[in-house]
Amino acid sequence: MKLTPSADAIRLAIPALSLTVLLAAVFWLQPRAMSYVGLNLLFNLAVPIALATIAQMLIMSVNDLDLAMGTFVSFVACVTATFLRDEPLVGILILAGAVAVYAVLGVVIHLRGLPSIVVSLGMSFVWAGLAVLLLPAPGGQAPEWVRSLMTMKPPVAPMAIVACIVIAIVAHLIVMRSSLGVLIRGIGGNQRSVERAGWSVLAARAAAYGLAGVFAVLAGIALVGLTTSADANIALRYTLLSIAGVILGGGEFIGGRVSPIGAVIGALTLTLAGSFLSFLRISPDWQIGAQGAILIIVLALRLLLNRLEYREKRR
Amino acid sequence: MTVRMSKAIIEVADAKVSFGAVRALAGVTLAIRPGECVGLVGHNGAGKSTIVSVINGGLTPQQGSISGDGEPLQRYGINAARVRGIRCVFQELSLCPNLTVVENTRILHRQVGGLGWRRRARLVIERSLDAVFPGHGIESDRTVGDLSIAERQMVEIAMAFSDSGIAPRLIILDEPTSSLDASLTEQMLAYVRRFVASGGAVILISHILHEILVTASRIVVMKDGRIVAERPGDAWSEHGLVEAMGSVVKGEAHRRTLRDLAKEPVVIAQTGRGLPLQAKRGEIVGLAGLAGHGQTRMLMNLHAASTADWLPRRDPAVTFVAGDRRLNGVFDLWSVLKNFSIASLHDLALRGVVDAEAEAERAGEWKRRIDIRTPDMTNRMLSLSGGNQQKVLFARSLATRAPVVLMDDPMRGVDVGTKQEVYEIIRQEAQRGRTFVWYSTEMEEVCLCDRVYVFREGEIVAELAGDAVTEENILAASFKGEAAA
Amino acid sequence: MRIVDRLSRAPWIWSWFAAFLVWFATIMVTGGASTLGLSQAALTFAAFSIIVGIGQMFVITLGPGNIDLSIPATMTLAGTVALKLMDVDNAMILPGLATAILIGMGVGIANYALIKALRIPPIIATLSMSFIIQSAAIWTNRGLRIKPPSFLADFTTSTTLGVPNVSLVALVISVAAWFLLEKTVYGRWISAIGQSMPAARMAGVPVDGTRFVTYVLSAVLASLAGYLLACFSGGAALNMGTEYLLMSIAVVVLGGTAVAGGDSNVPGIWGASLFMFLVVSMLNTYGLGAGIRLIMTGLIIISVIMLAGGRQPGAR
Amino acid sequence: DTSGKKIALSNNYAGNSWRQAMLTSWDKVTGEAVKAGLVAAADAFTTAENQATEQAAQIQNMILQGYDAIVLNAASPTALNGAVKEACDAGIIVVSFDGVVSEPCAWRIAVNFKEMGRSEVEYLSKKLPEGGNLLEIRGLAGVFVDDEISAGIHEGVKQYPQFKIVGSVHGDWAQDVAQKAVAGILPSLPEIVGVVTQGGDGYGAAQAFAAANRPMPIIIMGNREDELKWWKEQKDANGYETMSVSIAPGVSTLAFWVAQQILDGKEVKKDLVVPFLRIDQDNLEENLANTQAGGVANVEYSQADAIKVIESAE
Ligand SMILES: Nc1ncnc2c1ncn2[C@@H]1O[C@H](COP(=O)(O)OP(=O)(O)OP(=O)(O)O)[C@@H](O)[C@H]1O
Ligand SMILES: Nc1ncnc2c1ncn2[C@@H]1O[C@H](COP(=O)(O)OP(=O)(O)OP(=O)(O)O)[C@@H](O)[C@H]1O
Ligand SMILES: [Mg+2]
Ligand SMILES: [Mg+2]
Repeated sequence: MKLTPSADAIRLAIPALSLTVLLAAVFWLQPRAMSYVGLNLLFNLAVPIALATIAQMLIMSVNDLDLAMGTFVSFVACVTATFLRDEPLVGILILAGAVAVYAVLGVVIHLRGLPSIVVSLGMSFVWAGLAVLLLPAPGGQAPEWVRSLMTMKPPVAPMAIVACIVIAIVAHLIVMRSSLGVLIRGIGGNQRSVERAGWSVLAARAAAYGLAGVFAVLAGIALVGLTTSADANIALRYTLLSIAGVILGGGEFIGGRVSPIGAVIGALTLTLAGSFLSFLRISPDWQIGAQGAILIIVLALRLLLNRLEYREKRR
Repeated sequence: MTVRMSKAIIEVADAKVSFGAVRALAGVTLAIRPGECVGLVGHNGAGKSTIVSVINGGLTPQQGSISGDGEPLQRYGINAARVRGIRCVFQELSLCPNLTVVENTRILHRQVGGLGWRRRARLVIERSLDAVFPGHGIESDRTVGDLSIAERQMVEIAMAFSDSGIAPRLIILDEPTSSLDASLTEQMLAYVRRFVASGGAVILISHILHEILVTASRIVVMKDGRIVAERPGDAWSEHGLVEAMGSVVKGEAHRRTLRDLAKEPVVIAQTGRGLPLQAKRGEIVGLAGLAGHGQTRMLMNLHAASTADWLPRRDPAVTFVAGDRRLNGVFDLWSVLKNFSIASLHDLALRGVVDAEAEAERAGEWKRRIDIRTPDMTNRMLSLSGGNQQKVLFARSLATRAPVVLMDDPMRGVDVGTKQEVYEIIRQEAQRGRTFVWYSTEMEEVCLCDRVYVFREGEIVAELAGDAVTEENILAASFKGEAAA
Repeated sequence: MRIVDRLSRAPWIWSWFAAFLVWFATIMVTGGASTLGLSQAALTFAAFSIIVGIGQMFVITLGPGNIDLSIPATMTLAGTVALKLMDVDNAMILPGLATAILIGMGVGIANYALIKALRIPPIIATLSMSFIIQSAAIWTNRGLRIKPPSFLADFTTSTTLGVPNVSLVALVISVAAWFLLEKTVYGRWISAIGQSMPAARMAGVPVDGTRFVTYVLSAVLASLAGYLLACFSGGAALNMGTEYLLMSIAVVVLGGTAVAGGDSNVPGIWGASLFMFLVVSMLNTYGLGAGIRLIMTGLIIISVIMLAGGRQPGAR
Repeated sequence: DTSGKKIALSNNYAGNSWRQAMLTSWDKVTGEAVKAGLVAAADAFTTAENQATEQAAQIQNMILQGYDAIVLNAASPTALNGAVKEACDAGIIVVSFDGVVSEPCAWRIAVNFKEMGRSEVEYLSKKLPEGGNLLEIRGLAGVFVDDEISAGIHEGVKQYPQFKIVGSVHGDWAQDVAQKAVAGILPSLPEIVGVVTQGGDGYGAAQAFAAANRPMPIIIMGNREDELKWWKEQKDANGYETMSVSIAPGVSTLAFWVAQQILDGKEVKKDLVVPFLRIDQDNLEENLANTQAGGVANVEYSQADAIKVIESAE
């Protein structure tokens, strides 16, 4: 038997390689980053992004798309900085309710055959409205335990790295190894066949959405742990960041082809790309454009490696 | 063999199903007993797939009753059917392409859950694959999407016969062999016979009557939503079946007219690894060999080489008849009419504006010519039976002015009568100077070609012409790759 | 009866229905006194969403994953550069327009180059592109607001027979788009590609050419909208396209175009655009705070899609 | 001596003329300072989108890059506190302006936005003693500055109860958004005597009033050149009177000098206040002449100005 890497392994190798290249470039530009503190500074804001990316990936694995991810994480951040700190019980109830709303959205989208894009677009207004009601002006404060969790200093590797590894492993176990994960991805691949095998696609979709809700809630909490306070617009970017993260990590929009480890790597890559740019010191006029350019370059790298994979497949 | 008079595994009495104005089943009564293999034949749209859906619980008939093991079943559905050991292989693939073989097993066998399910699922599917297709060479942790269409079909068949706690009792095979080559078909049919001998039951649907005749213990003929004949297997002949189905048998079907094409110009050619391929004006060139050995890719390459992806071409050089119609044939949202006309819009349009009248007229012509069974060409494409969808794809290609027609196993699921008509059309068109490059998994069709290229492992290994085009030669070439040319 | 039945199945009817309801609820506040003013305002502002919405609709029709996120940045760049070029000079109107359209074409070409040559998913390709365009807009004149030529300013802000001129422009574009989609070979092609790209390719559709033209079309419509909007609001601003990102998507899908591609709908965009403007006006009129207003907007959007959704697409 | 020190500007948004003017002023003033050898570097950084998370990452990167001081226009007064604290802990001077941060270790150069809002109503009460209906145009919901100015306006209305706010819309500090929102609500509003704004939206409101053929109320302007020009035109045509108020974009240069002074070892109080820049009927022409076409009325600060501000705070 020939030892050829599986398609999944190559799918992972691509984002991993782009991350490594970028990291090498950053270390070269800024050797100071090559330390415990440096790595933490580089990566700690990637933790909430990674969680949001996993949430988006769950939704994408059932062929849907969540355009409300950013506003939802903002909403969670507002809840965390207010209720979860002052009245933990109410806070927990609200967050549980929010997760339930996600599951219900899955049900509604499935039952009525609605396009998830529009429903989540509508929900993005709703979450934004709730967030503005909670915090008309920025404020609130992170609960002590969240703050200390996010600023913990574990031995060997900084918290940011440890957290990302934990997230990747947990998500991998749920999505790639468990029966529920198989079912969810199965819906993305061929919903009719899952139905024919006698599963309740409704329940599975609700589960996928509910799980996504859980990860998104964790993202909001982690974010507040880092920023110490919240505002209604704090995470708007997460919608596009999370989608980009999934794609960078080798996921696809339809067909249930996703990779949780890849998604976490994608989130790290996106965060690192931003740092790389500020180390380059581009003129302020073009700093925004450079962010676009770097996305393009990283994805072009993906193409290059995809070519290799294709050649591999053709034997 | 006598049919034991044990209780029927499943019995459908007087089932009636209509889809809007279309009456798919007009009162069908069918009982399947353990230890028998029921062959189900009929023209495209006869209602075979529909009765199958009724039996496997996917469709509730508007009228009629269902009973199992002698008891009437009130709330019958997919899960009830699976619990009774009823399994189905659908013609269009119903695995999840993004999952591995093992994961697909997990989905299809609900009871394989719990810790360590991967190991158990692997055992289940590998055991079954080894039993049905010995020497299959399919690794069970490969992603299904990476398998060839034949391998996928094999997995699907093995999946239906696999046992993970609830033993399979009745397996429904709706055109299981359409993507399998002769040797794999033989392996499968042999397994079906063993399965039946050990007390299982099978419903076998196929348009390849030979398969039915050698396997079925009882053959049921359907026509227009009714059962029109039902006799033990050995009481039928191929001729009798065709007659019962209502198709006119054409005597000349299998003869190839020898023509002298030496002076005709070469219209399409492709070189790659292996022997070069070329086809002359008016020639019917066959691509043969075991399924999944690069024939489809060759057709795709030929197509890609002569079509422009950027600029529209007024005079198309090639046209393509898809075999995998779900993937690259049918436009789901559209009517039959639009599905038909998409490839010839240039002829039907003036300055880029489509002439609706001309379009409808052209479609009506072809509806008559190859008998597309639908009351109205503006009906949705998906309301057609599988075989009729395939006919529309045929009409789409033949209606263009392209001098070369590439066909990717286009007769999948087309009934005998229609096949003969299509063969005739192909012959006529070839006479008029059209070139056909025809990949087929059916030996009978390969033998209709003027010249045949045999494929093995992605390259052409042999070229057979004229009287050398025989089943033995092709098989020999596809296995050894060194047959006499 | 037949007509009612057919209407209730038309995918665009729901957005119109919703727009009408909201319009009615708003004018009721003043007992009907605001009818003309509100209607004119709605037509005016809906026009811009309609123009960008049509471009977005063509792209979305191309199938899942196809979306143009560079619309806002394109609007900004086209508006900025065109106004800078015209520099309040009425004689420069046509060169300005031509420049805006050229910019649109350039953006469209660049978008499709990324999608095709680098195989970047459209959503990311157009997003990356939009950052670059935004930078270009900043770089060209650093956000200075230059006034439009007086003729253009008058044209975009005035009405003809009581109908705002910009909405007449949108009407012309809509009719053309409808004709393209329903009557021409190109319309068939994009619908075919949206349903199945491999099937379209095998049926001889020039897939790349069609997709390319579609992305260019979307960008050109965006630049045209940017040009008009800059003239209408008295100068281009760096953030003037921002709200058209979600808006362009919302009006397309609310209007009954299938998100999965292959099935598009021009009349629905009108209904949805009017609706999106009127909802905000209604909630403003009722004096609700920002939070409540956002929540209501979201819930109304979801209700509309719930009413309209769940239908089987009819044979087309 | 600060000649070896490096200062960075962390800016959260570049998408409007005010921010562009701010960056231009920074460039001009710090460029000269670097040339004169007063500081080693003064680099400006801008995030792609107006997001606290992105800016927090940017600040963390600046820590890694080894800047001695960070001048900060923050996306959120509180959400950057984590990053700012990390910077302080690394021994970096953080000076925030315009969008200030609440982290105690940072310096704040604040504008009294509340007072700015209140003064708008006060001005109206002088011009329109008998009062009337007001339309309020707010900024971006959920943002600190929006909340502050609006609170000030409402305070003002409480102080002068002859005024009543009959409508409130969000214009997101953008002319076209404001124009759209006003056009939508205007038909249903009674007669309006004054429009209170937050800057960047006055011209859009005027356009909407003109389009609806409504009598032109007193619209408080926000120092944008197009607003001033329109005001001038109206003033010449029919004696239109109003006032214009906003924070000067050049305050970034003040923050720069303050940071430089702190690095130099000066004792500086944590909270400094700058006055907002107000334009009135009589100094309109003068200000208009000094404002770049399409830009914002501006004041740039020198080192001496900064020292004056620092000293007056003591
Ligand atoms: N969902 C449906 N909607 C409308 N008509 C349908 C539908 N399903 C089946 N039909 C119609 O019912 C009839 C029987 O179809 P069925 O699929 O059972 O035929 P079949 O015998 O399997 O034909 P084939 O050999 O082509 O597969 C056909 O006329 C078909 O057009
Ligand atoms: N999405 C759908 N909507 C409506 N009807 C459908 C749909 N999919 C399939 N059908 C109907 O279900 C029946 C089964 O179709 P299918 O393509 O599976 O035929 P088959 O008999 O299994 O294969 P073949 O026709 O190739 O012999 C057809 O009659 C088809 O019209
Ligand atoms: Mg069938
Ligand atoms: Mg069939």
